[in-house]
Amino acid sequence: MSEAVAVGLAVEPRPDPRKVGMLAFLASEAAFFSTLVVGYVVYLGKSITGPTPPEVLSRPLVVGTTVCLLTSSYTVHRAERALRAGAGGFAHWWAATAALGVVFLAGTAYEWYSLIAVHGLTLGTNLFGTTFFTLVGFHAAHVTIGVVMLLTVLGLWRRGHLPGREPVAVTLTAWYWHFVDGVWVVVFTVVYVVGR
Amino acid sequence: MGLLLFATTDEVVSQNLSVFSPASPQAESIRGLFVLVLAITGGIFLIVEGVLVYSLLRSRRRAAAGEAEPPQVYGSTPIELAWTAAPLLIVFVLFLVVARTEWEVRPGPEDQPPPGSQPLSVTVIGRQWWWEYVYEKYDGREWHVTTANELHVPASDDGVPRPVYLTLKSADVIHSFWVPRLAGKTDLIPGRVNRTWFQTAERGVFLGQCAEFCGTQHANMLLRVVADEPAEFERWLANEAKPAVDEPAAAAGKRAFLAQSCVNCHAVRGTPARGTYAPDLTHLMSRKTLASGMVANSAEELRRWLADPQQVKPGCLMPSFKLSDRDLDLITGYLRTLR
Amino acid sequence: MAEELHRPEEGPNVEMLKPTVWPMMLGLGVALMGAGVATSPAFLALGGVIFAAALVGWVGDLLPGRGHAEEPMIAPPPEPVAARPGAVERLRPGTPGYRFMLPLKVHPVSAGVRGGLVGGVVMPLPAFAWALLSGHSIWFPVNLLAGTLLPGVDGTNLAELEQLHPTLVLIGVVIHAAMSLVIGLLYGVLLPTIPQRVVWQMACGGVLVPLIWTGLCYGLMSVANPALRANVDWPWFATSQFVFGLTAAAVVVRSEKVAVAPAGGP
Amino acid sequence: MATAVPELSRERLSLVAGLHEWVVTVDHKKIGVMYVLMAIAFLLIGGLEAVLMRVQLLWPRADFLPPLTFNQFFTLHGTTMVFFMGMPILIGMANYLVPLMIGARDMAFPRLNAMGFWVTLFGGLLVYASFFVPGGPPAIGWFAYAPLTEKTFARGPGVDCWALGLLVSGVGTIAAGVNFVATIVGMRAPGMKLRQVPFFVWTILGTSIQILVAIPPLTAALVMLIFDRHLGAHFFDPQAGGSAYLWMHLFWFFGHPEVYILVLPAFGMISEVVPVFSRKVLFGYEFMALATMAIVFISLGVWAHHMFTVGMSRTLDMFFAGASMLVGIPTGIKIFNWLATLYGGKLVLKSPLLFALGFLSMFVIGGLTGIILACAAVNFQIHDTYFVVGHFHWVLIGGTVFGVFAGLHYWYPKVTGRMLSERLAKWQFWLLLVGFILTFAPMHVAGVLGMPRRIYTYEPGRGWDLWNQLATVGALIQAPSYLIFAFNLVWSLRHGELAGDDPWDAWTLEWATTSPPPSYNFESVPVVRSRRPLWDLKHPDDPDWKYE
Ligand code: HEA
Ligand code: HEA
Ligand code: HEC
Ligand code: CUA
Ligand SMILES: [Cu+2]
Repeated sequence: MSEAVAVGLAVEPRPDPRKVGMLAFLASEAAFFSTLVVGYVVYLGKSITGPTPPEVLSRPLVVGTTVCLLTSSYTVHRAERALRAGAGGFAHWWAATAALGVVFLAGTAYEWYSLIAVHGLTLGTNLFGTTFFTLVGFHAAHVTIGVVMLLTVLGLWRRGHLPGREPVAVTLTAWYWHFVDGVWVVVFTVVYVVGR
Repeated sequence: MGLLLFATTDEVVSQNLSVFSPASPQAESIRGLFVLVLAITGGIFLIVEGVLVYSLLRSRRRAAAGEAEPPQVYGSTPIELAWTAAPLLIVFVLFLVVARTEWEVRPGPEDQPPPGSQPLSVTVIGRQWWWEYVYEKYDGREWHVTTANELHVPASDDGVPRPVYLTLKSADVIHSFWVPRLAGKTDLIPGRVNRTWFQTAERGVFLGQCAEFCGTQHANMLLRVVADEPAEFERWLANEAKPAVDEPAAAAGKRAFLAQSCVNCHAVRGTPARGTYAPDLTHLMSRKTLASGMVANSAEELRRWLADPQQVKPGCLMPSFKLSDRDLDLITGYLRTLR
Repeated sequence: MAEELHRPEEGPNVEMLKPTVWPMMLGLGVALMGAGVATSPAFLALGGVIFAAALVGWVGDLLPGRGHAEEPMIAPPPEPVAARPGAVERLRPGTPGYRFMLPLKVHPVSAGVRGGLVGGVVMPLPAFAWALLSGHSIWFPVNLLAGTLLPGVDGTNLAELEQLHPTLVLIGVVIHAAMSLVIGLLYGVLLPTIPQRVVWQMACGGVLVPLIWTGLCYGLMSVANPALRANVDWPWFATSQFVFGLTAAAVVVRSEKVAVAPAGGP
Repeated sequence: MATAVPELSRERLSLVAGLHEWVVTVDHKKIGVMYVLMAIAFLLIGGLEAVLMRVQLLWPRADFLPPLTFNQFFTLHGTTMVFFMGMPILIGMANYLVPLMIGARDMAFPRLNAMGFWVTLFGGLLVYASFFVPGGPPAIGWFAYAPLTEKTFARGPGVDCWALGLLVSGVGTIAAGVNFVATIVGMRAPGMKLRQVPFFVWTILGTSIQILVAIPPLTAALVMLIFDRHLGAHFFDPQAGGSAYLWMHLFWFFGHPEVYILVLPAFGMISEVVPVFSRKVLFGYEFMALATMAIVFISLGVWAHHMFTVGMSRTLDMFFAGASMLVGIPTGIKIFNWLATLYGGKLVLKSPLLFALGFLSMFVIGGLTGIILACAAVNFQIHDTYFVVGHFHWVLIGGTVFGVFAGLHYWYPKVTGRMLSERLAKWQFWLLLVGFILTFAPMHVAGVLGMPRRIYTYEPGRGWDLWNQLATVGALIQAPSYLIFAFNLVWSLRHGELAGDDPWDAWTLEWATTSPPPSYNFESVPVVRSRRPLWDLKHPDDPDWKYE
């Protein structure tokens, strides 16, 4: 091995540990959600009593909230781009993302309200209730955490605590948000498309 | 008279539960495989420990040889390949033999009893901490007889195999049916039906016990399989199918029994006692043991059991009723008539 | 050189994280919430409050300039490590043990594979010869081999075993091919470690190994393959093994050797 | 070689200030030490439970422990040893060593690291808090098969303490996994390529990957259990169509990788000790790394070998049997490479090597009994017998514990600046080896003679008595060994020989700083050009980097 290569190695760039850490964390999250999805799938159609998914799940509402969530992936991407370009508009796109997240949560809340109050479906009703509320509930909890993270980052940025054009906090929060969106695509497919 | 009968037929129970003394074809197959894999792993063991000891001895000799560090060997691709390929070959052969044995000992969903055989089908229901047996079918005849804790099966003769097919279910938690000399274990899982089978030409009592932790008294969920002469087995089965004997001499005892809460849990066919939660007592006296093999079925032990089951089998699901001495005597007397 | 140490533009101070109590508090909050689920809601509430407070505190630590502190270097810099020049033996041709650990030239792996394949092709010939001479069909030995995997291939249905059963043949061929290949590979790797005399290599590969193998089979066959055990004719069986061993060894020994780059550099 | 022991002497000045310093620390070395001390405490507790169980099994129909207590003890013993002794001691040592070995100042996320330790500790305390709830600790076995864990069969909050304790500490374990991956990938010293990290670091990378993949399913399963118990869900409730199977699959999907989480770091420690004490470079580094990754991935697909008797299809049985046997191959590669490293070396028979030799000779046996168990048909007989108990103690003690002791004896001088007493170490080693063999070898025999595990008592006359008595005597021989070790740790802190920075003449970066290292580890970050940077320093005329 030549001297020059050795010197070259000394300055060899390493991946940012914070980003690697986030990816590792998201991998573990993926394993967690996979387990819940597996639980949902193996119990599909195994409920002894009603109601069944086709009887109570309303697609139009969920398609609406899904569109919100998918759009929010786009807005968060725009926010990052705006920041990187040094142009204005970061705060707007970022806030829009959080807002879309809140709309999604509101949609979920409404859906749950009608499931519980109208159809009488709870965690204890049957296996469908058990698996549905667990899976969708954990996803909603993650969206909630995501919204809090978005708002925290926004607050810190406003006060100038996140200088630069690509603060890691912004990048990581965006990654997390995309991940939560990705999980929803799977949940949506399994619960509202395949499972119905 | 009944008592006398039991005293005379009391056979010596072999306490052997070793997987190396098989009494059925499948236990035999498994023993063969066990020996093979022991031989293979034993060989590997000797090689590895041999090399280890040899390296130690060699280095002892070398240690004296000067200050210099020993040769720094980084590795060798061919050698790595060799010690990857050799174990691969061993695993390959082992895999083939294991697969064959698996198919020999495990019943497939479509397996049929061999032609010319007299198969017995029994449903086994595991319960905390005893066994319920429902005799379904023997040699083509339907029975539907419920009994508990001692499984009687007919022994096979030359020419007439009498395979025993067990349908395994659980009423509460997971248990596992294991009589080592007859077959490997299979679990009884709530919400699921498993199957296993065995057959044996050896007469006698085969012991085993529940092999999946199932709660406080898992240790005392013992198993007894009695392989009888076919004729004797038929006699036993016919007796089990009858309702309980009604001995006039024990009428007072019977009344005392029926007056207690026993009837909520236990059944004595032919009486108002129809509980299904606990062992069927219709022919209690046809069993050699009480409480799933824990204690001998004698008058004293029975009385001790009724006086306080928690003393005999702590944690078991039969509460103690604080019966009066009189009731104890009466009920014991009655149960002793249930041949 | 390796002993050059990389010094980023740092003074005598290092910037280190400040100690902080929030990670412990966060853990405490989580654990108390857990205890709350198990026992009483009071713990749940207490844990929640601690958790929230710790979270806020932690985020505060993350702000620029809050969580770090300059720490003076107190300890003496690491001692330079004593060098002991000249006390190394390197592995070079001629070093004792060298030959065994690192053959300088080896038969290429492909030679072993080829040896295994050729050996695998000629090996059945004695088996077929035995089958025909003893009045069996040529499918008999193949079916027997398949008995390693398939249950029910045993002495009770000998007539069956004379016939052509495509599944049995397939299984027999796969078993035979896999074993020939791996053993050939082993020959390719191991024969060069035997002192460089062709006679020795042939003796090992062509005689010793087949003998050991036959012995092993003799010992274990009753379990490994009862069908084969019941019907096998040992002299013929051994002949097959010798044929395989000699052929495979010959193919390997005759192949061109290639120099190997020892793992770990020149 | 001047050695400073500043932290330890300052600590004596004021207990409160000292304690406070440990509570608020984010230094990976202090956190590592706390992990290890906590693990040793749990080792003694778990060991005590084991000894009490052994006394109960000394005679058939003995009356020493009531059935419920016995069942609680093996549940706690298994849980403690796996979750609060095994994992923490390994994570703790990795915490201390990985940054030093790769020339970093700390872990990637020091605060997360501290949090990981604290939740592990609190999780353990939560499990033990079950002693104070109605009904006492859980009696469900460490793998807690449903539906025995449902409210119907386990009414008291003991099971909740257990489940939540594991859940909470699992969060810490995942945090540690994230942290190691980020540190190893992103924070190596300038020049240090991934194929140049000390081998221990490779095994920690493998372990972390397994943690990230395997612990979350356990977390999910525990959440399901808690939902069942508290919110009326039906995941594991057969009455409502739920399945006892789901728990088994989820648990073992975690549980099998878990056993490799427990042994891979020990492999790593052996891979550090054996070369240094044979005075040779590790044989076949690349193949060892490949084998490690092969183990990581193959062992994600073998979990149902714990479930051969539940009535899976024959094809599935064979799939899992085959996959399990396959794991033996990369494991064998490692064994052979260690042997090749020893072979032709100049062995320095100090305590670390002694324990490493114990590991090498014993782990193989446990691995081979694993292969026996993996033969599905044989498993029908010996599943859930003492043969299994023999197998897993053989790998867990012969593997993990011996490996950890090799490591602790090797690195103690680095951590404290003083050497452990060799004399005590030798006593510890021989008592452990003899006691260990005497405890667990007879269990294999008892298992083959038909003795199931998890029974608080057994019938006389079955030929099990002798084997149980031998095992109990063995446990009583082991016990002083652990106590001697604990004593040695404390005694040598003050009376041990001064160690200097590099007492073993070793080659990896942790030995290039003082013992104990300053909080920032290295004054300046070293440049690395080979797997053995200190070899390069010590042998300027014949450095490694020319060869790699
Ligand atoms: C450190 C932990 C550890 C390790 C490393 C292992 C390693 C292995 N284990 Fe073990 N195991 C446990 C811990 C561990 N196990 C525990 C805790 C349980 C019980 C859980 C419970 O029920 O409570 C268990 C249970 C268990 C079972 C279930 C038993 C039952 O309940 O019925 C099985 C079955 O297949 C098994 C198999 C294996 C195999 C095949 C390996 C292999 O990885 C072994 C590989 C090593 C070798 C094979 C030796 C070296 C190799 C060579 C010298 C090369 C040549 C070898 C061949 C060609 C074969 N283990
Ligand atoms: C790394 C893991 C590990 C370790 C190190 C051990 C160590 C030991 N184990 Fe453990 N064991 C398991 C993991 C481990 N075990 C697991 C996972 C199970 C399965 C549980 C289940 O079925 O659910 C199990 C089950 C198990 C059983 C089976 C119980 C049953 O099925 O009924 C037995 C029985 O003998 C046993 C014995 C022992 C013994 C004698 C030791 C000895 O090596 C212990 C030696 C240590 C000491 C003796 C400590 C010394 C100190 C003192 C004695 C003094 C203490 C003082 C103070 C606390 C102040 N263990
Ligand atoms: C709450 C239900 C319950 C009641 C009430 C009850 N038992 Fe039981 N009984 C059981 C259970 C459960 C067992 C099995 C215990 C075991 O082996 O673990 C049992 C076992 C027995 C056995 C042993 C059976 C055998 O095959 O070994 C006898 C005899 C018996 N009970 C008699 C009685 C009598 C007499 C009464 C009334 C005084 C009574 N039981 C009331 C639940 C009950
Ligand atoms: Cu039933 Cu154990
Ligand atoms: Cu496993």
